[in-house]
Amino acid sequence: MNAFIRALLPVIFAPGLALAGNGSDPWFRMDRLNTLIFLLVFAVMVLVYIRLAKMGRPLFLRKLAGLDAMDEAVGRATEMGKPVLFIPGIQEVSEIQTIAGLSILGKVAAFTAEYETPLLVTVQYPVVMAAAQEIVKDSYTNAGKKDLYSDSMVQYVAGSQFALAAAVNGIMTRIKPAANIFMGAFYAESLLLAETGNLTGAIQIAGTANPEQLPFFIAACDYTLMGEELYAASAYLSGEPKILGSLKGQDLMKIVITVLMIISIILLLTSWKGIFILKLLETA
Amino acid sequence: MNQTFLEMTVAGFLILSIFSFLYKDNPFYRLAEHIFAGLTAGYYVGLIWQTVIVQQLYVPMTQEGKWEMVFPGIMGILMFTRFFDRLSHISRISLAFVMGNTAGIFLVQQLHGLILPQTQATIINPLSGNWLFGIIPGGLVIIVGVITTLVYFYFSKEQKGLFGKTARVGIVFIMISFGAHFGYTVMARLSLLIGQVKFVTVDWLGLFNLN
Amino acid sequence: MSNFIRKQLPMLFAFFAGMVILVAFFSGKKIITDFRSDMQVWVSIIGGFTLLLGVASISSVNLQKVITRGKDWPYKLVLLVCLAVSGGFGIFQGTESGTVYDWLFQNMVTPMMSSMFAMLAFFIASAAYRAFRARTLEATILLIVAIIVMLGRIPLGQLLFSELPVITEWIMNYPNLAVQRGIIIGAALGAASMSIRIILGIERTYMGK
Amino acid sequence: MVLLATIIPFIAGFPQPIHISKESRDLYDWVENIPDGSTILLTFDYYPSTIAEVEPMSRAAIKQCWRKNLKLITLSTVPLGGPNIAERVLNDMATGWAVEEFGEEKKYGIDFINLGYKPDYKAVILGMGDSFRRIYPTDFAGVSLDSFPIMRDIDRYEDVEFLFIISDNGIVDEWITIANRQFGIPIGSGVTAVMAPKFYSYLQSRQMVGLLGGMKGASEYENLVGAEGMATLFMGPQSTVHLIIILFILVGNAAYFIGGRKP
Repeated sequence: MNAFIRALLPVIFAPGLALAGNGSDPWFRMDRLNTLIFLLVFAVMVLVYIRLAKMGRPLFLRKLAGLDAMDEAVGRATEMGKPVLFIPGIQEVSEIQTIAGLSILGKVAAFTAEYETPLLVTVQYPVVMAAAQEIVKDSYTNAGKKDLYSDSMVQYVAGSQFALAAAVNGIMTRIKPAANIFMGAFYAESLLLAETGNLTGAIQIAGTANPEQLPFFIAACDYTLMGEELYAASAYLSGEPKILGSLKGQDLMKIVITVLMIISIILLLTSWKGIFILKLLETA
Repeated sequence: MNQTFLEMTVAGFLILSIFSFLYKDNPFYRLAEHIFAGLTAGYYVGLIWQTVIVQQLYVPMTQEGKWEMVFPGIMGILMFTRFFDRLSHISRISLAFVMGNTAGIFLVQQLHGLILPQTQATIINPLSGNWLFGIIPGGLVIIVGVITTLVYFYFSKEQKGLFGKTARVGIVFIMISFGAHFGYTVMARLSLLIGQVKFVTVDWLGLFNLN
Repeated sequence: MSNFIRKQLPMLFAFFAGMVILVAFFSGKKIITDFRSDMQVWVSIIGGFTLLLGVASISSVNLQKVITRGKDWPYKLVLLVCLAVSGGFGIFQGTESGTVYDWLFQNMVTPMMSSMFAMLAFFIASAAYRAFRARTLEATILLIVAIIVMLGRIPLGQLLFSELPVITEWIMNYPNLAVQRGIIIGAALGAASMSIRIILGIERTYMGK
Repeated sequence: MVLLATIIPFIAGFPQPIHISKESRDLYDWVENIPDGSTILLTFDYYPSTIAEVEPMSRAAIKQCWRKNLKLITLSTVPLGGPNIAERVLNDMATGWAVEEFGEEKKYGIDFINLGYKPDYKAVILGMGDSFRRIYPTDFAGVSLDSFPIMRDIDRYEDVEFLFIISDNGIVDEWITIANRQFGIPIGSGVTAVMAPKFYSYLQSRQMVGLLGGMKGASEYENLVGAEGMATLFMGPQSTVHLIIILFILVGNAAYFIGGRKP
């Protein structure tokens, strides 16, 4: 099916290219040619990397500081004999940040299973709860500690944004977790959660792609995964080909853009050819 | 806005009920929360009924004879099959249609509307722009800032050596920007509080007069 | 057959819709752009029904709680009554100014929603005292810049040091701009690769498993 | 303490020098240079939660536009409240302020119109590029657009001079990447302080002509328009509460470092 769709691509674009003309009602807008080339180059990069990842080619991603910190945090929780609290954001499971948060949960659960440390996950939606239970159960089974798992590790905290914040704050002050891990889509409640966690003396690790919440997490948590780092962390941990491949494709495109910027600036300063590159990037 | 005292009392009572959450979760807050959720859902019902079902479906069909609008209507109704396990896969057709449309718009938006113009705008003379205290050129700051930020978010290489140092510069830039964001956000949050406090004390209770 | 309806048919719809947008964008031929604009009306209509999905699920969850006399059922009943009143007047009386629907919105929904977000001011104040710590070099830079920007944006800061607004403006227009641009480009690449995956049917997470 | 700091400046009043930033002035100047009597689009893309911050911008924008006799086509891309906020603000300004200023009311359908809301903002913004009427067959109250003089000869972005966005969310991105990039309409915007930092990037790339950031931006704009409103009034409390928060951060950190960095 995929191969079929991909084979169709050139067929769809070819008539447009062939009949390209000018005037007010053109078959192909030449002034948008740069976007088309850019689109095709980028699509090829992403698709090739996804293919490579599917074929099992090892693709390197650097390890993020926040991921090491998770191991440490679970270690400390074990020493103190206190639980680890995990929140995969407050969005539905269709949000990609939630998906990223859940794949990180898998790794955290593997750690807690290994060290035999209690784990508590709180979520806002029933569907997320089901998914989280599945993931935690898998991790415990893989670690050979299936008997330590129970469904009550994942709790559904009903209601709205602020109701969730109030409930989680109550849990934090009651059980005083040794580590709080927030990974996913957070909004205004980020501040409330991070502040209370700080007060109970937990190690706090946060990650979100919502830039307006990042300053609060950085100021109130010990480690923070910022923006794209959240996705990179999930690709690193889950190793799913389509996510890993896309990330590598994006990385390659970043190099292309950076190099293009540097060369153009040098050209702009040294000769008239720089102007030409600026023209090439002009969009209409 | 000329609200009557009765209207303001309703609003004021609800505001105080919500604020009572600051003390702790209590029945007033819970009542207000449920009223809010109910009215909001009802708002959507009224809005969609008028703006979509009447204005986009009923009127074009009956007054302009655009009977083909029956199709999007059916596709919309098909979305509700997701509540029935055995039929839920039918809702995927409408969902996929919307997602495909959104993805197409999104793709064009990102490449044509953001990446190309933003890249183009970074290709500038490093000595241009305002200079801070006459020593730090703005243009150079933009170029270095954009490139080091891109380097920081590059995941295919360990942050060591020259590459690592560039990424360190990137993180300094990122923190400056987030600091600025922090300062801005504080103002945003306070604005809303000031608005509410003004409503309760000045407009509703008339505790003191402005001017 | 059932696999076709379950998987491939939705994928074909997604592919078709995405391709119409792309072709119309690159072509600009009037027949194609007209088709695109008709398609947008369709999508807008379907989008309206999607909003109602949320209402339907809220109603059914709460209705069940009320019927079974579950926990907090009187609250849920209040919720349902409010929903019926607001929705009912919206349907039968209209939504423009002067209607009951508009009154409920202006005097009840607006103050409550504003208040929920206004509470955040108090939390920022308490977090400022208890949680925002210069625990790392990064956090230190962040807090220093935050304080400069906060001072630079209030009239009082200008009285203290007249250059503060100028410095704040420079921070926003140069270092901040640079970082935001880096983030925009990175996020745009991420969103673009996601869109490519959806159009080509590689990404199907949104359909559920 | 926060509450007191909010209330006292209301009573006492506060000295208020206002530094006007370049991005606010650019927006004001751009609108000033639009030919008198033209038609522009004005959006109410915000939820009720942020009216304290952005409604002053809408009001100041309407004042500036009507003084230049610009005709306003308003719409909203947010479902919860946008169209009803637009109704309230427009009616209030048309029957209140306009009478004080011009001695007569501004008329619905001639000087302004409220198109209301349609779902799926991406589809709406793109669809309007081809035809306003296909997306919006009627105004918010359900009356056909062709019956209003203001909509005569207007059906695409090309037919209006300017797009003034007042927003509290990321929809500004869509307006910029679709309406501005693909259809070439100039855009200026007023946004909440939470969103503003991101949009500086669009100013330098000339995708946006000017920007009002949060209550500070709103007060600057009110100052430029010469109509002091809520935003200017609210800057007094802003000063005191900001000082308290800065003080809290400093004291909190001092305690943290003296106390041997233990939380």
